[in-house]
Amino acid sequence: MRAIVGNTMVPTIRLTVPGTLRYRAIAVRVVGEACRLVSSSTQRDPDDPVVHDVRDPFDTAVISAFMEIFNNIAIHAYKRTGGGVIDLAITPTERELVIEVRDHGHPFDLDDVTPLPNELDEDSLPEGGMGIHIAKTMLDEMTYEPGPPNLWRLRKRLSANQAAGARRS
Amino acid sequence: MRAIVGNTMVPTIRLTVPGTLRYRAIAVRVVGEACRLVSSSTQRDPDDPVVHDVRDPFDTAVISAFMEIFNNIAIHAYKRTGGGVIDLAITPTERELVIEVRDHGHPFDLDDVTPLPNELDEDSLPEGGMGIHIAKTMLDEMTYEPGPPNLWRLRKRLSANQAAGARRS
Amino acid sequence: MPTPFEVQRHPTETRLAVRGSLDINTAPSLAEEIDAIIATRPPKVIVDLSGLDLIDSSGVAALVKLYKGVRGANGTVAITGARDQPLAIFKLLRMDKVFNL
Amino acid sequence: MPTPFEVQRHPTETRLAVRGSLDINTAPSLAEEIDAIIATRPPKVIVDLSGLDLIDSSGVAALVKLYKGVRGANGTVAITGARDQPLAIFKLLRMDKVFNL
Ligand SMILES: Nc1ncnc2c1ncn2[C@@H]1O[C@H](COP(=O)(O)OP(=O)(O)O)[C@@H](O)[C@H]1O
Ligand SMILES: Nc1ncnc2c1ncn2[C@@H]1O[C@H](COP(=O)(O)OP(=O)(O)O)[C@@H](O)[C@H]1O
Repeated sequence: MRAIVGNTMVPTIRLTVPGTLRYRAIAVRVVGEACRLVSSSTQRDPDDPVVHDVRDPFDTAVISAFMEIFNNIAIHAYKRTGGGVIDLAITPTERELVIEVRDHGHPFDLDDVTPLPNELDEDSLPEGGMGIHIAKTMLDEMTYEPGPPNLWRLRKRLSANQAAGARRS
Repeated sequence: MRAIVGNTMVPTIRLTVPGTLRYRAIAVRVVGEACRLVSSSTQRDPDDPVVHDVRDPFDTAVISAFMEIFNNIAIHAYKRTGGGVIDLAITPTERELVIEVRDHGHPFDLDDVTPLPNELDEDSLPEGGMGIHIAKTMLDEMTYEPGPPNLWRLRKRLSANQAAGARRS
Repeated sequence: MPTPFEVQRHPTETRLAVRGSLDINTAPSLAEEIDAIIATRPPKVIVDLSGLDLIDSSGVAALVKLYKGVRGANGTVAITGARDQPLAIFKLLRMDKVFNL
Repeated sequence: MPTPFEVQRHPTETRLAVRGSLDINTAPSLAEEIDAIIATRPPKVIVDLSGLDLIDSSGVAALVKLYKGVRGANGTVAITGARDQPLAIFKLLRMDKVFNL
Protein backbone atom coordinates (compact mmCIF):
# COMPACT_ATOMS: atom_id res chain seq x y z
CA MET A 1 0.00 0.00 0.00
CA ARG A 2 1.86 3.05 -1.18
CA ALA A 3 0.82 6.54 -2.18
CA ILE A 4 0.61 6.42 -5.93
CA VAL A 5 0.29 10.10 -6.57
CA GLY A 6 2.72 11.52 -4.04
CA ASN A 7 4.07 14.80 -5.28
CA THR A 8 3.57 14.39 -9.00
CA MET A 9 1.87 17.41 -10.46
CA VAL A 10 -1.00 15.62 -12.16
CA PRO A 11 -2.94 13.27 -9.93
CA THR A 12 -4.23 10.09 -11.46
CA ILE A 13 -7.46 8.39 -10.50
CA ARG A 14 -7.28 4.61 -10.44
CA LEU A 15 -10.22 2.27 -10.60
CA THR A 16 -10.24 -1.52 -10.70
CA VAL A 17 -13.48 -3.35 -11.41
CA PRO A 18 -14.35 -6.90 -12.46
CA GLY A 19 -14.35 -7.12 -16.25
CA THR A 20 -18.07 -7.68 -16.66
CA LEU A 21 -20.87 -5.48 -17.91
CA ARG A 22 -22.38 -5.39 -14.44
CA TYR A 23 -19.58 -3.03 -13.39
CA ARG A 24 -19.75 -0.83 -16.44
CA ALA A 25 -21.97 1.78 -14.79
CA ILE A 26 -19.38 2.32 -12.03
CA ALA A 27 -16.61 2.87 -14.55
CA VAL A 28 -18.76 5.21 -16.63
CA ARG A 29 -19.60 7.25 -13.51
CA VAL A 30 -15.93 7.68 -12.70
CA VAL A 31 -15.09 8.67 -16.26
CA GLY A 32 -18.03 11.07 -16.26
CA GLU A 33 -16.83 12.74 -13.07
CA ALA A 34 -13.30 12.94 -14.43
CA CYS A 35 -14.70 14.68 -17.52
CA ARG A 36 -16.36 17.12 -15.19
CA LEU A 37 -12.97 17.92 -13.62
CA VAL A 38 -11.61 18.80 -17.07
CA SER A 39 -14.61 20.50 -18.60
CA SER A 40 -15.97 22.08 -15.44
CA SER A 41 -15.63 25.45 -17.15
CA THR A 42 -19.03 24.89 -18.62
CA GLN A 43 -21.86 26.21 -16.50
CA ARG A 44 -23.56 23.20 -15.00
CA ASP A 45 -26.64 22.81 -12.96
CA PRO A 46 -25.52 21.50 -9.55
CA ASP A 47 -28.13 18.78 -9.55
CA ASP A 48 -27.48 17.77 -13.10
CA PRO A 49 -26.92 14.01 -13.00
CA VAL A 50 -23.99 12.36 -14.70
CA VAL A 51 -26.16 10.88 -17.38
CA HIS A 52 -27.15 14.37 -18.39
CA ASP A 53 -23.58 15.57 -18.44
CA VAL A 54 -23.45 14.18 -21.89
CA ARG A 55 -24.90 17.47 -23.05
CA ASP A 56 -21.34 18.71 -22.97
CA PRO A 57 -19.51 17.82 -26.20
CA PHE A 58 -16.30 16.91 -24.38
CA ASP A 59 -18.11 14.57 -21.99
CA THR A 60 -20.17 13.15 -24.86
CA ALA A 61 -17.06 12.21 -26.77
CA VAL A 62 -15.18 10.67 -23.85
CA ILE A 63 -18.11 8.73 -22.42
CA SER A 64 -19.21 7.47 -25.85
CA ALA A 65 -15.72 6.20 -26.62
CA PHE A 66 -15.14 4.73 -23.20
CA MET A 67 -18.41 2.79 -23.17
CA GLU A 68 -17.41 1.03 -26.39
CA ILE A 69 -13.95 0.14 -25.14
CA PHE A 70 -15.35 -1.21 -21.88
CA ASN A 71 -18.05 -3.25 -23.68
CA ASN A 72 -15.47 -4.75 -26.00
CA ILE A 73 -13.16 -5.81 -23.20
CA ALA A 74 -15.99 -7.50 -21.29
CA ILE A 75 -17.36 -9.17 -24.44
CA HIS A 76 -14.36 -9.85 -26.66
CA ALA A 77 -11.28 -9.84 -24.42
CA TYR A 78 -12.92 -11.59 -21.45
CA LYS A 79 -15.55 -13.34 -23.62
CA ARG A 80 -18.28 -12.56 -21.08
CA THR A 81 -16.68 -14.90 -18.54
CA GLY A 82 -15.83 -12.23 -15.99
CA GLY A 83 -12.47 -13.91 -15.58
CA GLY A 84 -10.45 -10.83 -14.80
CA VAL A 85 -10.42 -7.17 -13.96
CA ILE A 86 -10.34 -3.92 -15.87
CA ASP A 87 -7.88 -1.35 -14.53
CA LEU A 88 -8.36 2.32 -15.30
CA ALA A 89 -5.83 5.10 -14.81
CA ILE A 90 -7.54 8.41 -15.50
CA THR A 91 -5.55 11.62 -15.62
CA PRO A 92 -7.56 14.82 -15.91
CA THR A 93 -5.65 18.02 -16.57
CA GLU A 94 -6.88 21.49 -17.41
CA ARG A 95 -6.75 20.79 -21.10
CA GLU A 96 -7.27 17.10 -21.66
CA LEU A 97 -8.22 13.75 -20.26
CA VAL A 98 -6.08 10.65 -20.67
CA ILE A 99 -7.52 7.24 -19.84
CA GLU A 100 -5.43 4.10 -19.76
CA VAL A 101 -7.43 0.89 -19.75
CA ARG A 102 -5.74 -2.40 -18.94
CA ASP A 103 -7.11 -5.92 -19.13
CA HIS A 104 -5.69 -9.44 -19.00
CA GLY A 105 -8.05 -10.97 -21.53
CA HIS A 106 -7.43 -12.19 -25.08
CA PRO A 107 -5.42 -9.74 -27.15
CA PHE A 108 -6.36 -8.89 -30.75
CA ASP A 109 -5.05 -6.90 -33.66
CA LEU A 110 -6.71 -3.50 -33.90
CA ASP A 111 -5.56 -3.12 -37.51
CA ASP A 112 -7.66 -6.14 -38.49
CA VAL A 113 -10.91 -4.38 -37.65
CA THR A 114 -12.78 -3.60 -40.88
CA PRO A 115 -13.74 0.05 -41.16
CA LEU A 116 -17.36 1.07 -41.63
CA PRO A 117 -18.37 1.72 -45.26
CA ASN A 118 -17.99 5.35 -46.24
CA GLU A 119 -21.45 5.76 -47.65
CA LEU A 120 -24.43 4.56 -45.69
CA ASP A 121 -27.82 3.97 -47.17
CA GLU A 122 -30.80 2.05 -45.90
CA ASP A 123 -29.50 -1.31 -46.97
CA SER A 124 -25.98 -0.91 -45.67
CA LEU A 125 -26.97 0.21 -42.18
CA PRO A 126 -24.65 -1.76 -39.88
CA GLU A 127 -25.93 -3.88 -37.01
CA GLY A 128 -22.49 -4.33 -35.48
CA GLY A 129 -18.88 -3.42 -35.89
CA MET A 130 -19.51 0.20 -34.87
CA GLY A 131 -17.75 0.30 -31.50
CA ILE A 132 -14.17 0.83 -32.57
CA HIS A 133 -15.26 3.38 -35.16
CA ILE A 134 -17.22 5.37 -32.58
CA ALA A 135 -14.36 5.32 -30.08
CA LYS A 136 -11.71 6.31 -32.61
CA THR A 137 -13.77 9.11 -34.12
CA MET A 138 -14.79 10.56 -30.76
CA LEU A 139 -11.21 10.74 -29.43
CA ASP A 140 -8.11 12.70 -30.40
CA GLU A 141 -5.94 9.67 -29.86
CA MET A 142 -6.65 5.99 -29.39
CA THR A 143 -3.93 3.36 -29.24
CA TYR A 144 -3.97 -0.31 -28.32
CA GLU A 145 -1.02 -2.47 -27.30
CA PRO A 146 -1.68 -6.18 -26.96
CA GLY A 147 -0.47 -7.52 -23.62
CA PRO A 148 -0.60 -8.92 -21.11
CA PRO A 149 -1.86 -6.61 -19.97
CA ASN A 150 -3.61 -5.29 -23.04
CA LEU A 151 -3.41 -1.51 -22.90
CA TRP A 152 -5.77 1.03 -24.40
CA ARG A 153 -4.72 4.65 -24.28
CA LEU A 154 -7.52 7.16 -24.89
CA ARG A 155 -6.89 10.89 -25.11
CA LYS A 156 -9.35 13.75 -25.55
CA ARG A 157 -8.39 17.43 -25.60
CA LEU A 158 -10.67 20.30 -24.73
CA SER A 159 -11.45 22.35 -27.80
CA ALA A 160 -9.76 25.77 -27.89
CA ASN A 161 -13.09 27.38 -26.99
CA GLN A 162 -13.72 25.18 -24.02
CA ALA A 163 -10.17 25.53 -22.75
CA ALA A 164 -10.49 29.32 -22.88
CA GLY A 165 -13.73 29.05 -20.92
CA ALA A 166 -12.00 26.88 -18.35
CA ARG A 167 -9.24 29.41 -17.84
CA ARG A 168 -11.68 32.28 -17.47
CA SER A 169 -13.79 30.61 -14.79
CA MET B 1 -0.14 -5.37 -12.82
CA ARG B 2 -2.00 -8.41 -11.63
CA ALA B 3 -5.63 -9.42 -11.63
CA ILE B 4 -6.80 -8.64 -8.15
CA VAL B 5 -10.12 -10.38 -8.26
CA GLY B 6 -9.18 -13.51 -10.14
CA ASN B 7 -11.39 -16.37 -9.06
CA THR B 8 -12.39 -15.16 -5.62
CA MET B 9 -16.14 -15.32 -5.18
CA VAL B 10 -16.74 -11.71 -4.21
CA PRO B 11 -15.24 -9.15 -6.54
CA THR B 12 -13.86 -6.01 -5.01
CA ILE B 13 -13.93 -2.60 -6.62
CA ARG B 14 -10.82 -0.53 -6.03
CA LEU B 15 -10.56 3.22 -6.39
CA THR B 16 -7.61 5.47 -5.70
CA VAL B 17 -8.09 9.22 -5.73
CA PRO B 18 -6.05 12.16 -4.47
CA GLY B 19 -7.03 12.90 -0.87
CA THR B 20 -8.66 16.25 -1.53
CA LEU B 21 -12.26 17.38 -1.56
CA ARG B 22 -12.09 17.97 -5.30
CA TYR B 23 -12.16 14.19 -5.81
CA ARG B 24 -14.92 13.51 -3.34
CA ALA B 25 -17.64 13.47 -5.98
CA ILE B 26 -15.89 10.67 -7.85
CA ALA B 27 -15.61 8.55 -4.74
CA VAL B 28 -19.24 9.21 -3.81
CA ARG B 29 -20.35 8.16 -7.32
CA VAL B 30 -18.50 4.88 -7.03
CA VAL B 31 -19.92 4.20 -3.59
CA GLY B 32 -23.39 5.12 -4.87
CA GLU B 33 -23.11 2.68 -7.77
CA ALA B 34 -21.80 -0.03 -5.45
CA CYS B 35 -24.85 0.55 -3.23
CA ARG B 36 -26.98 0.04 -6.32
CA LEU B 37 -25.34 -3.35 -6.88
CA VAL B 38 -26.37 -4.40 -3.38
CA SER B 39 -29.78 -2.79 -3.13
CA SER B 40 -30.78 -3.15 -6.76
CA SER B 41 -33.81 -5.10 -5.60
CA THR B 42 -35.56 -1.80 -5.16
CA GLN B 43 -37.44 -0.68 -8.25
CA ARG B 44 -35.48 2.15 -9.72
CA ASP B 45 -36.19 4.50 -12.51
CA PRO B 46 -33.52 3.86 -15.15
CA ASP B 47 -32.76 7.53 -15.53
CA ASP B 48 -32.74 8.16 -11.84
CA PRO B 49 -29.46 9.93 -11.16
CA VAL B 50 -27.11 8.83 -8.40
CA VAL B 51 -27.88 11.85 -6.31
CA HIS B 52 -31.49 10.74 -6.20
CA ASP B 53 -30.56 7.21 -5.19
CA VAL B 54 -30.41 8.52 -1.72
CA ARG B 55 -34.13 7.90 -1.58
CA ASP B 56 -33.20 4.32 -0.80
CA PRO B 57 -32.54 3.90 2.95
CA PHE B 58 -29.56 1.61 2.35
CA ASP B 59 -27.94 4.05 -0.07
CA THR B 60 -28.78 6.97 2.21
CA ALA B 61 -26.98 5.34 5.10
CA VAL B 62 -23.88 4.31 3.19
CA ILE B 63 -23.44 7.55 1.27
CA SER B 64 -24.08 9.71 4.35
CA ALA B 65 -21.46 7.81 6.34
CA PHE B 66 -18.94 7.67 3.54
CA MET B 67 -19.13 11.41 2.82
CA GLU B 68 -18.21 12.16 6.43
CA ILE B 69 -15.28 9.74 6.46
CA PHE B 70 -13.95 11.13 3.17
CA ASN B 71 -14.31 14.74 4.37
CA ASN B 72 -12.47 13.94 7.59
CA ILE B 73 -9.56 12.30 5.82
CA ALA B 74 -9.13 15.23 3.44
CA ILE B 75 -9.49 17.80 6.23
CA HIS B 76 -8.04 16.19 9.35
CA ALA B 77 -5.74 13.37 8.19
CA TYR B 78 -4.31 15.24 5.18
CA LYS B 79 -4.97 18.68 6.69
CA ARG B 80 -6.25 19.99 3.35
CA THR B 81 -2.77 19.71 1.84
CA GLY B 82 -3.67 17.02 -0.70
CA GLY B 83 -0.43 15.30 0.18
CA GLY B 84 -1.57 11.75 -0.46
CA VAL B 85 -4.22 9.47 -1.81
CA ILE B 86 -7.33 7.79 -0.51
CA ASP B 87 -7.66 4.10 -1.42
CA LEU B 88 -11.05 2.46 -1.43
CA ALA B 89 -11.77 -1.26 -1.54
CA ILE B 90 -15.50 -1.75 -1.95
CA THR B 91 -17.04 -5.19 -1.74
CA PRO B 92 -20.72 -5.46 -2.59
CA THR B 93 -22.45 -8.75 -1.89
CA GLU B 94 -26.13 -9.67 -2.04
CA ARG B 95 -26.60 -8.79 1.59
CA GLU B 96 -24.12 -6.11 2.53
CA LEU B 97 -21.54 -3.60 1.46
CA VAL B 98 -18.10 -3.40 3.00
CA ILE B 99 -15.89 -0.39 2.31
CA GLU B 100 -12.27 -0.21 3.39
CA VAL B 101 -10.78 3.26 3.26
CA ARG B 102 -7.04 3.74 3.56
CA ASP B 103 -5.03 6.93 3.88
CA HIS B 104 -1.46 7.84 4.74
CA GLY B 105 -2.28 11.01 6.64
CA HIS B 106 -2.06 11.80 10.35
CA PRO B 107 -3.56 9.09 12.54
CA PHE B 108 -5.83 9.91 15.47
CA ASP B 109 -7.62 8.15 18.30
CA LEU B 110 -11.26 7.51 17.47
CA ASP B 111 -12.06 6.96 21.16
CA ASP B 112 -11.05 10.54 21.91
CA VAL B 113 -13.89 11.97 19.86
CA THR B 114 -16.47 13.50 22.19
CA PRO B 115 -19.97 12.15 21.57
CA LEU B 116 -22.84 14.51 20.76
CA PRO B 117 -24.98 15.49 23.77
CA ASN B 118 -27.98 13.22 24.22
CA GLU B 119 -30.53 15.97 24.43
CA LEU B 120 -30.56 18.73 21.89
CA ASP B 121 -32.31 22.00 22.35
CA GLU B 122 -32.00 25.29 20.54
CA ASP B 123 -28.95 26.40 22.48
CA SER B 124 -27.02 23.15 22.23
CA LEU B 125 -27.37 22.72 18.48
CA PRO B 126 -23.89 21.67 17.34
CA GLU B 127 -22.00 23.48 14.60
CA GLY B 128 -19.37 20.78 14.26
CA GLY B 129 -18.31 17.43 15.61
CA MET B 130 -21.22 15.64 13.91
CA GLY B 131 -19.38 13.65 11.25
CA ILE B 132 -18.21 10.66 13.26
CA HIS B 133 -21.58 10.45 14.96
CA ILE B 134 -23.40 10.43 11.61
CA ALA B 135 -21.11 7.79 10.14
CA LYS B 136 -21.27 5.51 13.18
CA THR B 137 -25.02 5.73 13.52
CA MET B 138 -25.68 5.16 9.82
CA LEU B 139 -23.56 2.00 9.63
CA ASP B 140 -23.76 -1.46 11.17
CA GLU B 141 -20.03 -1.48 11.83
CA MET B 142 -17.36 1.17 11.75
CA THR B 143 -13.80 0.53 12.86
CA TYR B 144 -10.62 2.58 12.58
CA GLU B 145 -7.05 1.36 12.86
CA PRO B 146 -4.33 4.00 12.92
CA GLY B 147 -1.63 3.30 10.38
CA PRO B 148 0.19 3.85 8.17
CA PRO B 149 -1.97 3.28 6.37
CA ASN B 150 -4.87 4.38 8.51
CA LEU B 151 -7.72 2.00 7.84
CA TRP B 152 -11.45 2.60 8.12
CA ARG B 153 -13.72 -0.38 7.75
CA LEU B 154 -17.37 0.46 7.08
CA ARG B 155 -20.07 -2.19 6.88
CA LYS B 156 -23.75 -1.88 6.09
CA ARG B 157 -26.16 -4.79 5.83
CA LEU B 158 -29.37 -4.80 3.86
CA SER B 159 -32.34 -4.91 6.19
CA ALA B 160 -34.18 -8.27 6.25
CA ASN B 161 -36.94 -6.73 4.12
CA GLN B 162 -34.63 -5.40 1.50
CA ALA B 163 -32.62 -8.62 1.33
CA ALA B 164 -35.82 -10.59 0.72
CA GLY B 165 -36.71 -8.20 -2.09
CA ALA B 166 -33.26 -8.64 -3.60
CA ARG B 167 -33.56 -12.42 -3.66
CA ARG B 168 -37.00 -12.29 -5.27
CA SER B 169 -35.91 -10.03 -8.12
CA MET C 1 -33.24 -3.24 -14.14
CA PRO C 2 -36.52 -1.60 -15.18
CA THR C 3 -36.99 -1.49 -18.95
CA PRO C 4 -36.24 1.94 -20.32
CA PHE C 5 -38.90 1.84 -23.01
CA GLU C 6 -42.63 1.88 -23.58
CA VAL C 7 -44.70 0.63 -26.50
CA GLN C 8 -48.16 1.82 -27.56
CA ARG C 9 -49.90 -0.06 -30.34
CA HIS C 10 -52.57 1.76 -32.32
CA PRO C 11 -54.30 0.39 -35.44
CA THR C 12 -52.47 2.78 -37.73
CA GLU C 13 -49.19 3.19 -35.89
CA THR C 14 -46.96 1.77 -33.20
CA ARG C 15 -45.18 4.18 -30.88
CA LEU C 16 -41.96 3.20 -29.14
CA ALA C 17 -40.52 5.59 -26.58
CA VAL C 18 -37.02 4.84 -25.32
CA ARG C 19 -35.55 6.70 -22.38
CA GLY C 20 -32.56 6.74 -20.08
CA SER C 21 -29.64 4.72 -21.40
CA LEU C 22 -29.97 2.33 -24.33
CA ASP C 23 -26.82 0.29 -24.04
CA ILE C 24 -25.41 -3.17 -23.92
CA ASN C 25 -27.14 -3.76 -20.59
CA THR C 26 -30.57 -2.54 -21.64
CA ALA C 27 -30.60 -3.25 -25.39
CA PRO C 28 -31.24 -7.02 -25.08
CA SER C 29 -34.67 -6.50 -23.53
CA LEU C 30 -35.49 -3.88 -26.16
CA ALA C 31 -34.37 -6.31 -28.87
CA GLU C 32 -37.02 -8.77 -27.69
CA GLU C 33 -39.66 -6.08 -27.87
CA ILE C 34 -38.42 -5.12 -31.32
CA ASP C 35 -38.83 -8.69 -32.54
CA ALA C 36 -42.40 -8.59 -31.25
CA ILE C 37 -43.05 -5.28 -33.02
CA ILE C 38 -41.61 -6.51 -36.33
CA ALA C 39 -43.72 -9.68 -36.11
CA THR C 40 -46.89 -7.57 -36.18
CA ARG C 41 -45.80 -6.07 -39.56
CA PRO C 42 -46.80 -2.56 -38.49
CA PRO C 43 -47.48 -0.03 -41.26
CA LYS C 44 -45.87 2.78 -39.27
CA VAL C 45 -43.54 2.88 -36.28
CA ILE C 46 -42.68 6.11 -34.51
CA VAL C 47 -39.64 5.93 -32.28
CA ASP C 48 -39.52 8.72 -29.74
CA LEU C 49 -35.98 9.28 -28.45
CA SER C 50 -36.66 12.57 -26.64
CA GLY C 51 -36.16 10.83 -23.30
CA LEU C 52 -32.98 9.07 -24.36
CA ASP C 53 -29.85 10.37 -22.63
CA LEU C 54 -27.22 7.88 -23.68
CA ILE C 55 -26.75 5.26 -26.39
CA ASP C 56 -23.94 2.90 -27.31
CA SER C 57 -23.34 0.79 -30.40
CA SER C 58 -25.53 -2.03 -29.02
CA GLY C 59 -28.38 0.45 -28.70
CA VAL C 60 -27.81 1.70 -32.24
CA ALA C 61 -27.78 -1.91 -33.47
CA ALA C 62 -31.18 -2.52 -31.84
CA LEU C 63 -32.67 0.52 -33.57
CA VAL C 64 -31.15 -0.47 -36.93
CA LYS C 65 -32.70 -3.90 -36.53
CA LEU C 66 -36.09 -2.32 -35.92
CA TYR C 67 -35.64 -0.04 -38.92
CA LYS C 68 -34.67 -2.83 -41.27
CA GLY C 69 -37.32 -5.23 -39.99
CA VAL C 70 -40.19 -2.77 -40.36
CA ARG C 71 -39.00 -1.50 -43.76
CA GLY C 72 -38.56 -5.10 -44.90
CA ALA C 73 -42.28 -5.65 -44.30
CA ASN C 74 -43.11 -2.48 -46.24
CA GLY C 75 -43.69 -0.34 -43.17
CA THR C 76 -42.20 3.05 -42.39
CA VAL C 77 -40.12 4.10 -39.40
CA ALA C 78 -39.86 7.67 -38.12
CA ILE C 79 -37.23 8.39 -35.51
CA THR C 80 -37.92 11.60 -33.60
CA GLY C 81 -36.58 13.64 -30.75
CA ALA C 82 -32.94 12.46 -30.74
CA ARG C 83 -30.75 14.98 -28.90
CA ASP C 84 -27.36 15.39 -27.21
CA GLN C 85 -25.16 12.28 -27.05
CA PRO C 86 -27.51 9.99 -29.04
CA LEU C 87 -27.79 12.61 -31.79
CA ALA C 88 -24.00 12.98 -31.84
CA ILE C 89 -23.66 9.20 -32.26
CA PHE C 90 -26.16 9.06 -35.14
CA LYS C 91 -24.32 11.91 -36.84
CA LEU C 92 -20.95 10.28 -36.33
CA LEU C 93 -22.29 7.09 -37.90
CA ARG C 94 -23.89 9.17 -40.67
CA MET C 95 -27.22 7.61 -39.82
CA ASP C 96 -28.84 11.00 -39.22
CA LYS C 97 -29.59 11.33 -42.95
CA VAL C 98 -31.04 7.83 -43.34
CA PHE C 99 -33.05 8.30 -40.17
CA ASN C 100 -34.08 11.83 -41.21
CA LEU C 101 -32.94 13.38 -37.93
CA MET D 1 -19.50 25.34 -9.38
CA PRO D 2 -22.88 27.09 -9.62
CA THR D 3 -24.30 28.02 -6.23
CA PRO D 4 -27.01 25.60 -5.16
CA PHE D 5 -29.15 28.20 -3.43
CA GLU D 6 -31.32 31.22 -4.03
CA VAL D 7 -32.32 34.07 -1.72
CA GLN D 8 -35.40 36.27 -1.96
CA ARG D 9 -35.68 39.21 0.40
CA HIS D 10 -39.14 40.60 1.16
CA PRO D 11 -39.89 43.27 3.77
CA THR D 12 -41.54 40.76 6.11
CA GLU D 13 -39.59 37.63 5.34
CA THR D 14 -36.44 36.23 3.73
CA ARG D 15 -36.73 33.04 1.70
CA LEU D 16 -33.71 30.81 1.20
CA ALA D 17 -34.08 27.84 -1.15
CA VAL D 18 -31.25 25.30 -1.15
CA ARG D 19 -31.05 22.57 -3.74
CA GLY D 20 -28.79 19.80 -5.02
CA SER D 21 -26.06 18.90 -2.58
CA LEU D 22 -25.22 21.03 0.47
CA ASP D 23 -21.86 19.69 1.48
CA ILE D 24 -18.32 20.59 2.34
CA ASN D 25 -17.76 21.78 -1.22
CA THR D 26 -20.87 23.96 -1.48
CA ALA D 27 -21.46 24.98 2.15
CA PRO D 28 -18.72 27.66 2.26
CA SER D 29 -20.47 29.83 -0.34
CA LEU D 30 -23.79 29.35 1.48
CA ALA D 31 -22.09 30.31 4.74
CA GLU D 32 -21.17 33.71 3.24
CA GLU D 33 -24.76 34.23 2.16
CA ILE D 34 -25.90 33.22 5.63
CA ASP D 35 -23.65 35.84 7.22
CA ALA D 36 -25.24 38.41 4.91
CA ILE D 37 -28.74 37.26 5.85
CA ILE D 38 -28.00 37.36 9.59
CA ALA D 39 -26.54 40.86 9.24
CA THR D 40 -29.92 42.15 8.02
CA ARG D 41 -31.56 40.92 11.27
CA PRO D 42 -34.55 39.49 9.40
CA PRO D 43 -37.76 39.01 11.42
CA LYS D 44 -38.52 35.76 9.60
CA VAL D 45 -36.45 33.38 7.50
CA ILE D 46 -38.03 30.52 5.58
CA VAL D 47 -35.59 27.84 4.43
CA ASP D 48 -36.97 25.69 1.63
CA LEU D 49 -35.17 22.35 1.41
CA SER D 50 -37.58 20.67 -1.02
CA GLY D 51 -34.91 20.77 -3.74
CA LEU D 52 -32.15 19.44 -1.49
CA ASP D 53 -31.02 15.91 -2.36
CA LEU D 54 -27.97 15.48 -0.19
CA ILE D 55 -26.48 17.08 2.92
CA ASP D 56 -23.39 16.38 5.01
CA SER D 57 -22.33 17.63 8.44
CA SER D 58 -20.85 20.80 6.90
CA GLY D 59 -24.22 21.57 5.37
CA VAL D 60 -25.99 20.94 8.65
CA ALA D 61 -23.48 23.23 10.38
CA ALA D 62 -24.29 26.03 7.93
CA LEU D 63 -28.03 25.71 8.61
CA VAL D 64 -27.45 25.61 12.39
CA LYS D 65 -25.44 28.79 12.08
CA LEU D 66 -28.30 30.45 10.22
CA TYR D 67 -30.79 29.23 12.81
CA LYS D 68 -28.78 30.48 15.77
CA GLY D 69 -27.89 33.77 14.13
CA VAL D 70 -31.46 34.68 13.23
CA ARG D 71 -32.88 33.53 16.59
CA GLY D 72 -30.14 35.45 18.36
CA ALA D 73 -31.46 38.63 16.74
CA ASN D 74 -35.02 37.76 17.81
CA GLY D 75 -36.08 36.48 14.42
CA THR D 76 -37.75 33.17 13.62
CA VAL D 77 -36.58 30.43 11.27
CA ALA D 78 -38.87 27.93 9.59
CA ILE D 79 -37.25 24.99 7.82
CA THR D 80 -39.59 23.36 5.31
CA GLY D 81 -39.63 20.63 2.71
CA ALA D 82 -36.77 18.42 4.00
CA ARG D 83 -37.04 14.91 2.53
CA ASP D 84 -35.07 11.73 1.91
CA GLN D 85 -31.39 11.78 2.91
CA PRO D 86 -31.42 15.31 4.42
CA LEU D 87 -34.49 14.43 6.52
CA ALA D 88 -32.78 11.21 7.64
CA ILE D 89 -29.75 13.23 8.75
CA PHE D 90 -31.84 15.76 10.72
CA LYS D 91 -33.64 12.90 12.43
CA LEU D 92 -30.41 11.08 13.22
CA LEU D 93 -29.07 14.28 14.79
CA ARG D 94 -32.41 14.75 16.58
CA MET D 95 -32.66 18.19 15.03
CA ASP D 96 -36.03 17.39 13.43
CA LYS D 97 -37.81 18.39 16.67
CA VAL D 98 -35.91 21.65 17.14
CA PHE D 99 -36.40 22.48 13.48
CA ASN D 100 -40.05 21.39 13.60
CA LEU D 101 -39.70 19.04 10.60
N1 LIG E 1 -10.94 -5.36 -26.40
C1 LIG E 1 -11.02 -6.26 -27.42
N2 LIG E 1 -10.46 -7.46 -27.28
C2 LIG E 1 -10.54 -8.36 -28.26
N3 LIG E 1 -11.12 -8.13 -29.45
C3 LIG E 1 -11.70 -6.94 -29.65
C4 LIG E 1 -11.67 -5.95 -28.66
N4 LIG E 1 -12.30 -4.86 -29.15
C5 LIG E 1 -12.68 -5.16 -30.39
N5 LIG E 1 -12.34 -6.41 -30.71
C6 LIG E 1 -12.57 -7.06 -32.02
O1 LIG E 1 -12.86 -6.05 -32.96
C7 LIG E 1 -14.13 -6.26 -33.57
C8 LIG E 1 -14.82 -4.93 -33.86
O2 LIG E 1 -15.20 -4.31 -32.65
P1 LIG E 1 -16.37 -3.23 -32.66
O3 LIG E 1 -16.07 -2.22 -33.71
O4 LIG E 1 -16.52 -2.70 -31.30
O5 LIG E 1 -17.67 -4.00 -33.11
P2 LIG E 1 -18.44 -5.23 -32.43
O6 LIG E 1 -18.01 -5.30 -31.00
O7 LIG E 1 -19.88 -4.87 -32.59
O8 LIG E 1 -18.04 -6.43 -33.23
C9 LIG E 1 -14.87 -7.15 -32.61
O9 LIG E 1 -15.84 -7.94 -33.24
C10 LIG E 1 -13.76 -8.00 -32.02
O10 LIG E 1 -13.46 -9.07 -32.86
N1 LIG F 1 -9.73 10.77 9.42
C1 LIG F 1 -9.36 11.50 10.48
N2 LIG F 1 -8.06 11.76 10.70
C2 LIG F 1 -7.68 12.50 11.74
N3 LIG F 1 -8.55 13.02 12.65
C3 LIG F 1 -9.86 12.80 12.48
C4 LIG F 1 -10.33 12.03 11.40
N4 LIG F 1 -11.68 11.97 11.49
C5 LIG F 1 -12.03 12.65 12.58
N5 LIG F 1 -10.94 13.17 13.20
C6 LIG F 1 -10.96 13.95 14.46
O1 LIG F 1 -12.18 13.73 15.11
C7 LIG F 1 -12.88 14.97 15.31
C8 LIG F 1 -14.38 14.77 15.15
O2 LIG F 1 -14.72 14.53 13.80
P1 LIG F 1 -16.20 14.81 13.29
O3 LIG F 1 -17.16 14.15 14.21
O4 LIG F 1 -16.27 14.40 11.87
O5 LIG F 1 -16.42 16.38 13.42
P2 LIG F 1 -15.63 17.60 12.75
O6 LIG F 1 -14.90 17.07 11.56
O7 LIG F 1 -16.73 18.55 12.41
O8 LIG F 1 -14.71 18.11 13.82
C9 LIG F 1 -12.27 15.93 14.31
O9 LIG F 1 -12.37 17.25 14.73
C10 LIG F 1 -10.82 15.43 14.24
O10 LIG F 1 -10.08 15.96 15.30
